[in-house]
Amino acid sequence: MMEIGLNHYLILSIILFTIGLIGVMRRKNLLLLFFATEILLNSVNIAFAAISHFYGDLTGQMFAFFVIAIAASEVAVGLGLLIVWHKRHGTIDLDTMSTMRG
Amino acid sequence: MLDHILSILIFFPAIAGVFGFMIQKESVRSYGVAVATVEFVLSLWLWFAFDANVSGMQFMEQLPLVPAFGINYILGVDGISLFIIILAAFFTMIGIASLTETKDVKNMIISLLFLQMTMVGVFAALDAIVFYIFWELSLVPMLYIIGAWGGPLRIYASVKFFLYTFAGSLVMLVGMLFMAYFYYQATGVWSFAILEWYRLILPENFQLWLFAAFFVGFAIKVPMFPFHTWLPYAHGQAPTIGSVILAAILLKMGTYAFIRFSLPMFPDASAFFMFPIAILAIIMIIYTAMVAYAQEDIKQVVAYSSVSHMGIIILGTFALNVEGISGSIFLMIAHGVVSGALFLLVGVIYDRRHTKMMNQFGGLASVMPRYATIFGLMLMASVGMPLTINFVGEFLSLLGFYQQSHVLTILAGTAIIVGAIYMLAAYKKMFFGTVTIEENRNLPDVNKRELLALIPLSIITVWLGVYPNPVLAPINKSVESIVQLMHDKSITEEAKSRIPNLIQGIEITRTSKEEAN
Amino acid sequence: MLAPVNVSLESLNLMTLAPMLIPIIGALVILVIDMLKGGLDKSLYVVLSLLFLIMDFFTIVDASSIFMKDGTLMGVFDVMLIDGLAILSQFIIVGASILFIPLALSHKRFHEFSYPEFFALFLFMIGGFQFMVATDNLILVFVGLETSSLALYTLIAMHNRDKSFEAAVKYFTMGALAAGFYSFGAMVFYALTGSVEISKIAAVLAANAYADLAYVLIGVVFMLAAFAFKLSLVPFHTWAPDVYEGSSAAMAGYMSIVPKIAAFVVAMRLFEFLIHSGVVWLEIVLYIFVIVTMTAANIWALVQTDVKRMLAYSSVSHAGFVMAAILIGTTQSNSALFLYWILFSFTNLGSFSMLWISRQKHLPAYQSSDHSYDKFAGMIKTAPIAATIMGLFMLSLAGIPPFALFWGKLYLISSAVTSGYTVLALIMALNSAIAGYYYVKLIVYMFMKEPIVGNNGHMYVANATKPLRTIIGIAAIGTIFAFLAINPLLEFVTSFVYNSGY
Amino acid sequence: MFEAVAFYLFAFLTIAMFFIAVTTSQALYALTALAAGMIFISAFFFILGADFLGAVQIVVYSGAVMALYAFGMMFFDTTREVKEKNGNKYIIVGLSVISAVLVVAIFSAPLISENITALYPMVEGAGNTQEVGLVLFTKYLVPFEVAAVMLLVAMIAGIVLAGKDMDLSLTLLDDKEIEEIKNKKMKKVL
Amino acid sequence: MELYLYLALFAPLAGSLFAALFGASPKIMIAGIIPSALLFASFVSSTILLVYILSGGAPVHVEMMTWMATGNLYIPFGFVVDQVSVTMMMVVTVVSTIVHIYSIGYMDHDKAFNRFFAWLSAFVFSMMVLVMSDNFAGLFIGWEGVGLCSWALIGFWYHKESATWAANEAFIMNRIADLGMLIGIFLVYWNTGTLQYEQAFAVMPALGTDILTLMGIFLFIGAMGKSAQFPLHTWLADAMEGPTPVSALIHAATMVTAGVYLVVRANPLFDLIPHVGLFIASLGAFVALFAASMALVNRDMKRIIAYSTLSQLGYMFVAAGLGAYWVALFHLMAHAFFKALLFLGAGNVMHAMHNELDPFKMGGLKKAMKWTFIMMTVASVALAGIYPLAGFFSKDLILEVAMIEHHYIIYSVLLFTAGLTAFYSFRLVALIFHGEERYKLFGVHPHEAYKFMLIAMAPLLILAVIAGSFKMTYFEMVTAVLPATEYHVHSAVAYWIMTIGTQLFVIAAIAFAYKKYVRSGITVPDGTSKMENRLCYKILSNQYYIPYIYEEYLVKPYRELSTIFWKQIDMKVVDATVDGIAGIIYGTGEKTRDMQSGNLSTMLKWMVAGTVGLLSLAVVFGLAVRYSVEIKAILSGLGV
Repeated sequence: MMEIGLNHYLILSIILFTIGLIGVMRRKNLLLLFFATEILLNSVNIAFAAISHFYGDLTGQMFAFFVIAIAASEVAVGLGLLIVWHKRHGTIDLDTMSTMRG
Repeated sequence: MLDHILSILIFFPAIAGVFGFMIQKESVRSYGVAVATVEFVLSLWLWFAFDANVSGMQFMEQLPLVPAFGINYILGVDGISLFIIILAAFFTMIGIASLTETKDVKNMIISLLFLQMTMVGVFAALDAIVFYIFWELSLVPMLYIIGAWGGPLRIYASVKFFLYTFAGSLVMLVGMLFMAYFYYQATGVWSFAILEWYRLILPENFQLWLFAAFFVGFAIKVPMFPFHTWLPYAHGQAPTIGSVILAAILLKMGTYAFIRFSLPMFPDASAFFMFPIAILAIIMIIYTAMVAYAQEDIKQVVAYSSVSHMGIIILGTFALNVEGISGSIFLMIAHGVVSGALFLLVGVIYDRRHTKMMNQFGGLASVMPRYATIFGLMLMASVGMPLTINFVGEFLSLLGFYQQSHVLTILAGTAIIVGAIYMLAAYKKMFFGTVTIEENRNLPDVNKRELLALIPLSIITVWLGVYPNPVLAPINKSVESIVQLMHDKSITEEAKSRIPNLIQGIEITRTSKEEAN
Repeated sequence: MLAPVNVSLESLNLMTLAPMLIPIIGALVILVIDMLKGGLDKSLYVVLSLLFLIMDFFTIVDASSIFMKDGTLMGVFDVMLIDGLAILSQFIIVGASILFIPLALSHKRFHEFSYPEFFALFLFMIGGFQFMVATDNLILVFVGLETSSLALYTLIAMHNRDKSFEAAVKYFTMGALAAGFYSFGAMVFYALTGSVEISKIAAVLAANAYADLAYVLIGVVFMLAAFAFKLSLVPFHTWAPDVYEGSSAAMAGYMSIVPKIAAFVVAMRLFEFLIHSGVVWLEIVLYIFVIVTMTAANIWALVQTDVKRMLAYSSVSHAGFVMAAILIGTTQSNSALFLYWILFSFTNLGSFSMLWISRQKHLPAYQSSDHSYDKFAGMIKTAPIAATIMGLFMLSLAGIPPFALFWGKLYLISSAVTSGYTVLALIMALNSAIAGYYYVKLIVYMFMKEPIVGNNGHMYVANATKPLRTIIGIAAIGTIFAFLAINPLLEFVTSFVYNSGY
Repeated sequence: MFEAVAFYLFAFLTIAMFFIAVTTSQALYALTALAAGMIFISAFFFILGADFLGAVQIVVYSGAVMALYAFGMMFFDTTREVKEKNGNKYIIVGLSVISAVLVVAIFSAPLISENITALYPMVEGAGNTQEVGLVLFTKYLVPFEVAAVMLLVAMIAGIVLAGKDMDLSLTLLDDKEIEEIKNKKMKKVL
Repeated sequence: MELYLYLALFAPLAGSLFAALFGASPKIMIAGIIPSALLFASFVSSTILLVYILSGGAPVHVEMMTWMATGNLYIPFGFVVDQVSVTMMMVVTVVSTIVHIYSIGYMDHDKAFNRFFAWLSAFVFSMMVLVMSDNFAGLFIGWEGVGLCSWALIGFWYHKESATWAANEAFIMNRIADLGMLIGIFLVYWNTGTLQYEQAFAVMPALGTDILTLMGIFLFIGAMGKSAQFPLHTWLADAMEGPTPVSALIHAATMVTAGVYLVVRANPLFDLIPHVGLFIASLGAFVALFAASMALVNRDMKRIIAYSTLSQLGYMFVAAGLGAYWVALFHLMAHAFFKALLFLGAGNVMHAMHNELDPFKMGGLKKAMKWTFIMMTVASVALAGIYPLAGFFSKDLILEVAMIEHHYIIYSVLLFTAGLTAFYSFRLVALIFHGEERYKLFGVHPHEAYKFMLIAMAPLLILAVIAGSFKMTYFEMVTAVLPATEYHVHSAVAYWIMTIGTQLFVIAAIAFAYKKYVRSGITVPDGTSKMENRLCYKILSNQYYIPYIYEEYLVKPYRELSTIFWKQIDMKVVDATVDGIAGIIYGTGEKTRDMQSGNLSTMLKWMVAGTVGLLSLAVVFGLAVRYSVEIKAILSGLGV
């Protein structure tokens, strides 16, 4: 219990990932929804770092590094999209976003 | 020239069709007639050049298409396919010549020319994939013809026709792929060549499955009970020309395919499934004849009668002996001529009255005597009057099947009774009695253009009824080789006993195999 | 202390980077040109992009000749992997892009093409896809994937109307979730094997004899989810119809081809070894995916009222169909995948281009959406050639021989048959039949209905220009005369796939 | 022991923060909680010896991403309470719980991994940043460059999408209207 | 001789085609004359052939060309003129020539004069094919051909519903029998390998009795249809809707005897299966009585004669069934003459009475139509079998055959029938020609037929009188090919008793008929008289309710069943299944398309749900693999 092993980190990562999933599913505000996707990526980063640590291998850290870069890029594009949408509709609630269906 | 006559026959109409886009709308009909006539003459030339003493394939052509996968463009005709090709050319010709449609006639004629390509292609193809290509492709112009020029339910009918047959043939395609795979396993080479497939002897259970797969495709096309319900719609809604070609040629693809594929490739399965199929065929014959009797629309009567006759063709095919198979092939041609003519005749009256309901007529015999006479002739051909073309086929088919089963033949033989019932009833309703509806009183009799189509058909009907030999002899020759091949290939006792051994046939088979190589 | 690193330039095989660098350089060039002198016409950028893409294409040709000589090539610290799959997929990616880019020269003006950035992003995207397929390193796959995806989201949004934003946002958000899945899956594989290179993962797993099967499965689940999203397998497909509807028809056609082939290649690399190692679970799951995707998408496509949406569902269905190749996992099936996709690109690009040239800016009253079926009623009367070509594409999509897609279907079903997937082959065949309905539905509208009054047929080609017509012509010729090309294609594809060890 | 305490502490904190981030109805809270969570995550990186990663985490997330989000929030005016209509909560809860339980159930078993050789082993005596740098500029040079391209793409995307040119959609306008607008603009410039 | 054969065969065809040329044009005399002339040529040729055969010439056998040849099957158009067929040819050509000439007058006012001759000559051609063919297939051609012509001629006045109905009935009923015939032909082919009479009959003795019996039965079923034997008899009476010359030619003299001809032709077969022969004879006897009984009360002149034909056909079958083929053939010939005469006479009467058929509405016509009266009376006498007219020789011979073959029941039935025959024949004659002139009530002015019509009928009159005298010549001729059994009652006394007894019985019947119907006060029955309300009268006048039964229990159910098949089964089961499958697929799409709600949140949920689904599958599978040993143990414990 006190000996923190890889599994601890993995489980933590899963818990955070699940929280992210919950956020993705329940958030209707797109901005807040994007928060949740950040959580997803971050949770995985913890696991990568942990695995990297326990294997003594740098690849995990590399992966995490790239994940951070990707997350950052996504934020930029996502916010860009939100700004356009918000300019048009004055809202970023995704329930307003269902003109296409069926 | 003769080396490539089949390719010319196939692609000439298609190329002409492409060029047809450039023709002025008013002259396009003449163009169509000219093209179709040339095609017909070419097909006659094919007949002329055809050596009736050879049982194997003639005018073979071979070009690699996808050699890596064993698909080659192989063509050839034997006695079985020759006459259906000629019939296809003939019907396209008279179909276009007697076309009364005026709406978008250009599109119609171009479609017909494309349709002709696919029809000739199906019967000339000796590679399963090439066969399949034309088989599927034939659906498209027909879909258009029914859907664009048909009756009020035309879209439903055309889509139903298309999807039903399409679904069936996809199952068949899976069967073909299996067959090619088995061939690959046996020889290490991919091949879709039918003549190569003939040489493959498959274990019985494989045969059964493959037979079933092919059967789905063919049975829907024929159409066999209970897959027949697309047909009345297609016929009922199609314009005259569509019905004519559908009945005369397209339906024959299914029965032809049975003879080209199912029988020689799966002799044991054919023997195994003979009785179930015969029973289906008998249901087709009797049941659809009764349904035809109940119809109120003359075109539906003819449509259902087609199904009924196709039942006899199937029965003859599964007689598995020379008499039956020859008879069924002959009946294909016969039914093509007769049902084609009947649909043309229905078209004649439809053009005048714009209705096909029999209760709208009555007493037409006095108003349109020539029409009534030709109709009567075709009616008698349809019910199998001796010395008409149909009789030869029906007689031989039933005669052939009698060897396999007495009781079933008796049941199937009721075709001549039930067939007479609905046909005579329909004729009576339309032509006999007194004219009761005022519009009918001054209907013009058949005109020259219509006669142009109907008289040749009448002549063929009688000529081949009296003297079927020019057609029957080459058919017979080819069928003998197929039956012998089936006998040699069969592995079960059942099949060996069902399929006769023709002593003189061995030599023929050998030569045909050599030619295939 | 760290030892200095000695790297010889030859061992890096920098040639392997050439195909990807060309579009990226092209994009930079475009950006620079725009910076130096703004307000240039889109045609300049189109031609520039085209030039770079053609250059790219020839580089790939070059790479392919090297591959044929030397076999698989690794480069730049073994991150780059130029094998047959990479080359084939790049051919498709770049080839389809070459066919796509002239579609920007539409007659009407659309928002995105007024941006030089559009073309830059487009080329970046292609570079991203090329990186994605030309590596077996999950990191590079991820980065390439995201590069291209982010560019793609932007390209969609740049169409600049409500639906396209909606589409982009939906695509983006789901893509972000999928990225999460992807990274999670990669994490699990890394945890299991300590590597993010597919070949090493495979080697380690095999060496362990799949002792931690449950873990492997978790990794596979997340990877599968990520790729199912990209490949639009049901139920991860929900973005597809909306995104296709929201983006311009040209872009939709592009999306139905290029991103998917990239994803297919990665999926092939990732799942093929698992299937061959006898992970029955994956086989079962893929089987379910294939069948559900094919069937459900087909069924939904039946009930659509908009042609583009119908084509979207049909693309989903085609993806499911092709997924079967990965399930089967033989050389034949993998070759069939490429063959299918090459033929599919011609046909699908053609049909979407047909929608593109009929794009209106203002919808008449009877039209509920951009490309509702009603719009095409009676097209044969008002625009016969366009109708015929559109009909051809529909027939090809339905798998009517001898048009292009038939051969793909034939070969793919044959590969199922050959590997003993009889039931699958039958289901594939029957699905083709169901699919026949909605393709024929469009033909019915075009050929058998009367045109709506006031429709003079101009609208079907209102957006057409010479380049667009040329592209459609190429697609049509490719569709009709595919049968002439099947044999060389098949031999080419098979040798590449076979020599890559798939 | 220290590691364990730190792990549990930060684990609790991150979970709590992220939980707040996904559940609170105050957008500001969510943002703050997210930012806090990100920083707490960097703590794990430090614990695990990934100093470079930790630093990047703080810089990128807390510095860049959060700043962006904060900016966005102001723009979107979501500082107020966010009203979200949620349909069936059971689906969400159910799905999350099932997935968590399933994965946890599997991962709670020890991960037995053999045959693992560290490809890029941490080198004794070198700082984490050095190691990372070495690997990043050899093995992961290409991904690194591609990531650069990706960031460029994201930048262009952001600029284009948020730019003024998007306000007027050429897609929705007829050619005539476009010409008119152009002419107007020209006049203004002149 | 082949030339004459072809001439005899094809002259009628030429005539038919000639007349058909004018089929749609208004009446043209030449369309009647040319066919008649050609038929006469045919008759002459037949006569030449007859003379040739009589003079001991070998049967003429020609093979014109191949018809069908496939597999082992080889069917030529082969024709043979032997003693049997030449007899038939004579009968056919004589009667048909006369009927043709007669028809020129009878159809004088008909608009479709030309069409009539086309069909009539076509019929003769078919009949010639039937009798001259040298194989079963050729016989079948003629068989169907006469059926077709019969259909066209019965329904000649197609505007009449009853005529077309009768035509169709005749055709369909014949078709039922033709199926039997066809099966018989198949049996012959598959067992003997050929359809040529000679070869087939040569092989038959080697075959098993079962097969032969089947062959015989099926061929006879064919004969039953054409010869209208019970239960396929109803069409014949209805066929009287056709013009009277047609009735004379087809439904009295020639076509209906085709069945008898078939049995005679197939005598080598039927000789091998005497039990079938006995059945044929019994059925024949039954039909003889059955038909005669219906003729007793009928009130339609032509139907009475039709029933009498039916009855006489029964006689012929008795003879044929009992192996007395030449007797059957002889009666066939004699019957053809007097029955045709009777019909033509009836035609004259109808003409005179403006198509009135009810003899009760006539009476006393002998003044107005002297020649017709004479002819019909002679024909009736011949029919009744009074010495020395034709009927006596042929019909009494059949009675003798029955006697000699020891089939006493048949004999007595036939004898009784002979009495009935005499009665109804003379009931008819009496009602038409004697008694009060009831027709005056209806304002009819009868007149005698054209003279040339009467002259044309004269040969028949003569033949009806003298045909009996050909008996020995005939016997010598036909026994060259038929079994030459002479039928003589062994003791002369018995012979005389029989003959005279029969004669007396018949004369008594005639007398009774005259007594009953040659009297004043006969009124047109209106359904009120006591006799008409008797049960047996009702049964007889309703033809034993057989047409009613057919209508109610065959025709109507068939029609209803057809409708059910169409509307209930074809539309609602078979087609509905197909549409149902399509509908289910489409409906599933309609119902499930809401999955695509367009809401991003839902989409995300679907993604998560998909992943969770995969995960659960993975866990289940992972557990299953891990605990596979235990699971197997549990499963085997459960007995799975």
